[in-house]
Amino acid sequence: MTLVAADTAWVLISSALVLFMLTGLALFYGGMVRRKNVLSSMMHSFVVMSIVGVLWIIIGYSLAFGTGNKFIGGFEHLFLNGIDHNSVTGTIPTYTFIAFQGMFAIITPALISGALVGRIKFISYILFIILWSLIVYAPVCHWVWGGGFLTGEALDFAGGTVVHITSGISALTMLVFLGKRRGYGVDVIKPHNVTLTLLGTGLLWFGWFGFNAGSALAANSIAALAFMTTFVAPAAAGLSWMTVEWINRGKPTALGFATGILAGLVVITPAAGFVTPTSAIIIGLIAGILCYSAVMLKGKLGYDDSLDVFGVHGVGGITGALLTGVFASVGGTGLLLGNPYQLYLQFEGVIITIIYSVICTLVIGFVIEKIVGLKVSINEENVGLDQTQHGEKGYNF
Amino acid sequence: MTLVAADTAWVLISSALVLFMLTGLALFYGGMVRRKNVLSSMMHSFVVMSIVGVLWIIIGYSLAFGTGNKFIGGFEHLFLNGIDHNSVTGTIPTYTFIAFQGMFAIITPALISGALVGRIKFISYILFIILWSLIVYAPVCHWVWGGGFLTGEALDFAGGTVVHITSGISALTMLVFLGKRRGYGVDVIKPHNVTLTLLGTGLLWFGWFGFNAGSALAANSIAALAFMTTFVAPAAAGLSWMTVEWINRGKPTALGFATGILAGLVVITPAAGFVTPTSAIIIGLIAGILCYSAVMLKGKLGYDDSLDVFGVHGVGGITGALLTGVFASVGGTGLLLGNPYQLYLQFEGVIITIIYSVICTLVIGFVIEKIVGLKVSINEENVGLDQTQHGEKGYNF
Amino acid sequence: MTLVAADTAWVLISSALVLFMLTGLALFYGGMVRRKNVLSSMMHSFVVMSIVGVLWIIIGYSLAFGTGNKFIGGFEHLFLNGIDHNSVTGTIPTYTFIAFQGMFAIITPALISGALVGRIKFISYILFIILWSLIVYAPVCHWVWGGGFLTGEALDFAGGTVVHITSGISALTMLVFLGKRRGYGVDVIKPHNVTLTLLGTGLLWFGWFGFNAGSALAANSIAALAFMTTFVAPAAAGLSWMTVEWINRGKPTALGFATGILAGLVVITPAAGFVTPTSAIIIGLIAGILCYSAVMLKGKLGYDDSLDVFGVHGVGGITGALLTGVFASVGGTGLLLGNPYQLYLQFEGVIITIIYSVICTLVIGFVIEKIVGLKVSINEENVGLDQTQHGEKGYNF
Amino acid sequence: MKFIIAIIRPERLDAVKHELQKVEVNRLTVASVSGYGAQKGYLEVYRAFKHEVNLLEKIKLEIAVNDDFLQPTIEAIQKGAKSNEKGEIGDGKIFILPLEDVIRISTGEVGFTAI
Amino acid sequence: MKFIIAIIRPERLDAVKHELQKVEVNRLTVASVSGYGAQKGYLEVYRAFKHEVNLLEKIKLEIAVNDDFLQPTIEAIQKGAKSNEKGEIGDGKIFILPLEDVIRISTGEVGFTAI
Amino acid sequence: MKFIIAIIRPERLDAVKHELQKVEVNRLTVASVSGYGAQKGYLEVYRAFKHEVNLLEKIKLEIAVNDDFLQPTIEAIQKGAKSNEKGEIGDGKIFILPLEDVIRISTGEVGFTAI
Ligand SMILES: Nc1ncnc2c1ncn2[C@@H]1O[C@H](COP(=O)(O)OP(=O)(O)O)[C@@H](O)[C@H]1O
Ligand SMILES: Nc1ncnc2c1ncn2[C@@H]1O[C@H](COP(=O)(O)OP(=O)(O)O)[C@@H](O)[C@H]1O
Ligand SMILES: Nc1ncnc2c1ncn2[C@@H]1O[C@H](COP(=O)(O)OP(=O)(O)O)[C@@H](O)[C@H]1O
Repeated sequence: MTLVAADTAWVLISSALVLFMLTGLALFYGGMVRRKNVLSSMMHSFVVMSIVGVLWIIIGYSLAFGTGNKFIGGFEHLFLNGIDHNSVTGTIPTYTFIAFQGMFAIITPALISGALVGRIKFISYILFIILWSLIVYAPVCHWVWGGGFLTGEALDFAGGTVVHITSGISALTMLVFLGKRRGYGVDVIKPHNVTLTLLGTGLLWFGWFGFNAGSALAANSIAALAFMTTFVAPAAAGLSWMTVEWINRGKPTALGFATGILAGLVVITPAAGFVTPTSAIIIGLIAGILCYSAVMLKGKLGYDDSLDVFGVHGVGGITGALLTGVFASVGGTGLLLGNPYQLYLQFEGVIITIIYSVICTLVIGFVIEKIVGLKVSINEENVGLDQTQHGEKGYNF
Repeated sequence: MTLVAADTAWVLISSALVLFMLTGLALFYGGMVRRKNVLSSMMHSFVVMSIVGVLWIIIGYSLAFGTGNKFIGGFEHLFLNGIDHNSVTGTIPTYTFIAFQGMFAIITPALISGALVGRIKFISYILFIILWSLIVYAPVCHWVWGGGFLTGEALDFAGGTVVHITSGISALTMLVFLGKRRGYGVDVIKPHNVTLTLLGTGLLWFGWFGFNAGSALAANSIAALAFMTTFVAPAAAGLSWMTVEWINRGKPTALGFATGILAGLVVITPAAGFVTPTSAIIIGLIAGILCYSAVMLKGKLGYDDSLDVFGVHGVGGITGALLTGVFASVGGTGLLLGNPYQLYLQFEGVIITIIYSVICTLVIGFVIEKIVGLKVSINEENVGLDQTQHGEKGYNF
Repeated sequence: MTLVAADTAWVLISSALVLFMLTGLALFYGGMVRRKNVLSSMMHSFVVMSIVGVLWIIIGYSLAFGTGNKFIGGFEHLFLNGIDHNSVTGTIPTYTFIAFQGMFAIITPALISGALVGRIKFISYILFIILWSLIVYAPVCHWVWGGGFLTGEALDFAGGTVVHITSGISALTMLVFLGKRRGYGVDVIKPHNVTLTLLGTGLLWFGWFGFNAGSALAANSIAALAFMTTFVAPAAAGLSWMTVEWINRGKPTALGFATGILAGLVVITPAAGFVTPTSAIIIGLIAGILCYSAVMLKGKLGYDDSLDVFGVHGVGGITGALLTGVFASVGGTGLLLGNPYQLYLQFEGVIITIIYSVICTLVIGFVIEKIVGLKVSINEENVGLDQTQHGEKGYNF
Repeated sequence: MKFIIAIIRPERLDAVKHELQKVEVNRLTVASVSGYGAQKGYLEVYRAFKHEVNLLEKIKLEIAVNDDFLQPTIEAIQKGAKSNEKGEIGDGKIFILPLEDVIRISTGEVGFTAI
Repeated sequence: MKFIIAIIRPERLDAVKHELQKVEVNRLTVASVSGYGAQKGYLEVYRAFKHEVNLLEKIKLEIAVNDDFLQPTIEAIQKGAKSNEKGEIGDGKIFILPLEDVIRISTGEVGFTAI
Repeated sequence: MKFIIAIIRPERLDAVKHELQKVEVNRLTVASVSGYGAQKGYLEVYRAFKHEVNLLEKIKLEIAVNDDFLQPTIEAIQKGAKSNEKGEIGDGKIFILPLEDVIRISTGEVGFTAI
């Protein structure tokens, strides 16, 4: 096919927007941790841009989008071999497709970091994202988008399964190794700067338009639809989270509202180009309530998913994948239009992804634990990771 | 008409930029309040995204852009009834037009919050923006852009009247109910973090390119013109504000400079696609001086328009609307090109909007005051709205 | 030629992105200074938007892109004389070309401010950027891009020479007049808020996509290439900086990593549309190490280039210009493809620019020193520039 | 010599400084603190965690004075720190500690001329 | 009357407040400080500069008490501030200073009823 | 035992710590404060409001010492805190308060071994 300039412009800016989400994530997470861990937490998002960025060019793209087999791509595009600036994918330059997809490969492991903050060694974190990108992300991406066995079966517009379920589930799995932060449940660990988290939320939403509407890979009516649903679903989810929190806890918090927005962004991701705006509002309202409940449950069960990666990305991703099978009406047909089979396919995709993510993450965690260890010492945890892992402090006189 | 991909791409990204302005506004305002009110102030901008976002789909769009009569649209597009992802408006998907316009409906009430910070109850604020959106914004939007009685008469490129005059005047009107913050005029209420305000200014300017140049609804030469004027007018206004402040108060402050930039953004909004870059510089220079004077006047008159919504948006919006009638030379003819009638039309639009905004806001304020009350207690004001309205603090150890 | 809507959309959004970099720069620099100088430092970036923005319309554009001679443009476009919104340059509106180029003219002097923070008078800074824009930036821009004697000779895709070498060298030169900050070398002057610097880094990278990929002036395959290299080179540079720092100093710091990212952005600027992604990774790796070494050298030599403008922009710009001559393979042929002459041309461009920048900056510095003086008093330096130059504080109770 | 520590409301700082200036006490040190006392606190909610806090933002003043300045200083603080004529809960407290010596770093002066 | 200054770990603040409430000490002032002591510090690196720091984040409590409250208050702080049964380096210190007088700003009360 | 409170310039903190280490005083608490004294202040302008402030950023050190360490500690602070040989206005002050007791939380030690 030939290059369409308008589509190129749209996917270029969308790619930039998705990379910008990493900064948003750094702030979103960074604001929620304590002062002594703020740089460590932000670095978890920043360093992924470097490491997975380079890795994607070297091998990641080839594994995810190379021809390969049903399970994984091949090695034909190592170092982007066989591609130059004149190559075209769909109506856009292949380089632009690679860049856009690369941003997705970057943000996914970074999401996991929210469960690890405050206690993982920096070197172990780096090892983790390298292994996880290659062993979990690249295959699942290949299954769903790269010609693998889920391609054309499970609907996943912009990564509900590929991005959010994998990361949410893996985050939870890593707690097997990392346990709780010191003082968790005894002391109240409060966010050190909620304004950072709010700013991060704004950046994430802004970037998410590129994430979802960019996934149309063209400046067309599907992009317009995905944009619209990415606008209204988080709005609705923020509203429903705020409402249940207000009723249930007595106050509508800013942190809760921001989390609701995020839950809405997550839930609409798989559905963005498949459902109407009104369905998106309903999906958003549901997500706000479900993710809220999941986060509250954590309080009861007492595991330390520090920044609620599972509660938001895991639960939100699963909810979104399933509701896509319910509400799909554009470019796909869901349960409500009389196609229960789609819901089955969604369910299948979710289950397989969950099982695969759990197993691989357990293996990865185990290996890193053996080689360099995962958790910092109690003393380092007390002092904070900024000083002990990075030799600096976030704030100075 | 048929969809043009390039125009779609441009309005999509412009829509995202306008929504991003809410984050900018949250920072701009949030930095200027005291620490104890920072989340409350930021939430004023954030919560509007949810509430008016959902409301716009349910009914707002229909009221503003439905056929209806000269005064208000109808109910034919409730829940976007009759529109799907293949609908086209001009050269872009109707969904994109709706999203873009929805962002304007969101930011307008949020602007008002700057006058209410530090003393309005959160529940009352929510009621206020719901009522105000439906009673003030939707009709005025219909008059000017939706086929109402000012459409094609008063020139308003991107919302000088619809956005800035309505919000600036309504902000001032609300002071009838809210009075002053405790300690106003006695204690000096200083901005708690000017770096947030500067960052907010940067975000607002960035987003404003979408606001103004996006209002061309196409990636054409008018968008290019509007972009250019949105670049130079704020530059000029920042300069003139800084200069008069330097002369008048002895120092060129960062806060003043940022406010000048904002005044320039406001003033060029109605004129953006109608005037040359050189005219834009002149308009900007004038705005910097006029808004500066308006803000200084507040200091003399002693009303507590906390973050100068009237001084900047009210005065800037009126100045812009009138100067558009003076300088218009592209797609319209102003006074300087020998058409005093345009200035008359502008004047008429301004007056009608002011009167309408004042009356409706008085009614809305009165109703809310009766139902739930507007102002928090003195004790809650002392403690701060973050703790009393949201149950959290912006900054923790 | 006729206007292409997609190219227009792309260059419009790119222009907005470049202006947004100023906010990023303000944060990047502002986070690194001490609390008492944060607003002063941020204002250094913000005020340039106003001053050079207006100046560019009045005369800058004409000097840089007017016909003129080999050395400098003429006066035919004063106040954009002869251009209206229907004028076209390439495939985009001339206004858009002017705006895009104007953003480059703005950011370049702002970069220099990193060497001047904490001790330059605000009035002198303003004089400096006015003179420097006209005397250094406009001519060099004309040489390389405006039809001057380097046009079509030295390859400079997006401003390695025009932007980074001029600013990096001039920064170093200004130290002749400004010397060290009080206490430099005795006290450790630590960044007051590294989170601001990280946020700034994110903004800069985001904006840089507009800077580099926008420089294709069209939404085409070269833009796609430039986007890709702007993605991977900083990723690689962050990685190599982090690695050498980790080995050499024992810790991988967030500040170091951010600086590495920036070095990668700088180095790829001249090369962005001329080299393959794999070359970009190599170039990035080299830049991280070289700029790291340059910054370490400062610690040894003891001059006070406060925020390492020379170490990053000077050294990075020179490295990038030369490596472009080595790796160029698209739209140009470098050493590796058997064309040593290109490397010679690059070298020539670098040398001429360095000499010219040093001489002019010395003259400018000398003149300002004579007229109003450059440095604040010791007492003002102690108290901080926020209070003494701007009459305000960044943070209040 | 006495070392006075006063906890006041942030919004009264300027008024207190004003009153102090009137009695020619123009040296002091100010810090941002949180306080906890008779004034009622609030409930905070952070996602899964809900807890009672009563830490409110306050300003701490520290003023070293010679004995003859003690009474005027205390009265000035009281005057400036009161929210209104009758005073409100949360207006704060003044603590008076003994001070044995003072040294002015720049000149090396000690004792009551150094204050 | 005594003026107690305690330096504790930030993460123990809530536990200390809890213990204090049990002994009915419900007035105190809290500040964010940095500390330096037996607890080992770390190396900091900022671009060209590398230097040893040992300033760690701590919380400072200030509590004015009447003499009969002194002992219970100290015990409560100790109980709440200990990282674990045996205590760890860095758990902090308690300083006891003499307090000559207290004044409650709102009411003008002085002395031990004002505490 | 004495409780030393010193107000110094932020930029002198490292020098002071250095000097203290030389005399083997390696325990202290640091806080960020604002000060007001002989050093001239500045005018602040926030939109419609203009007002004279003279609050400048300072660092407050608190050091508890046994009596025999008092003199060396004071001298070390003075040495480190001076902007230059002759000293400048704004270099700060040192206040010496009586200290009745110290308790080390981790071990329960009291008195002069606990310092
Ligand atoms: N005994 C005390 N010890 C330490 N700080 C105290 C004490 N009593 C009061 N404070 C401080 O003074 C502030 C105001 O006291 P509070 O009891 O709230 O009101 P009031 O001024 O009416 O006594 C508190 O927030 C706290 O910081
Ligand atoms: N002599 C002292 N003077 C002032 N502050 C001290 C003193 N000794 C300890 N501190 C404060 O107490 C904190 C904890 O003390 P440290 O020696 O680290 O552990 P420990 O609690 O085991 O004694 C220090 O960080 C410091 O803030
Ligand atoms: N009497 C005092 N009480 C409390 N703090 C004081 C007193 N005198 C000075 N300070 C503190 O010391 C700082 C430095 O004092 P200053 O008078 O400015 O300079 P100098 O060091 O020359 O005396 C002040 O900013 C203030 O924080």
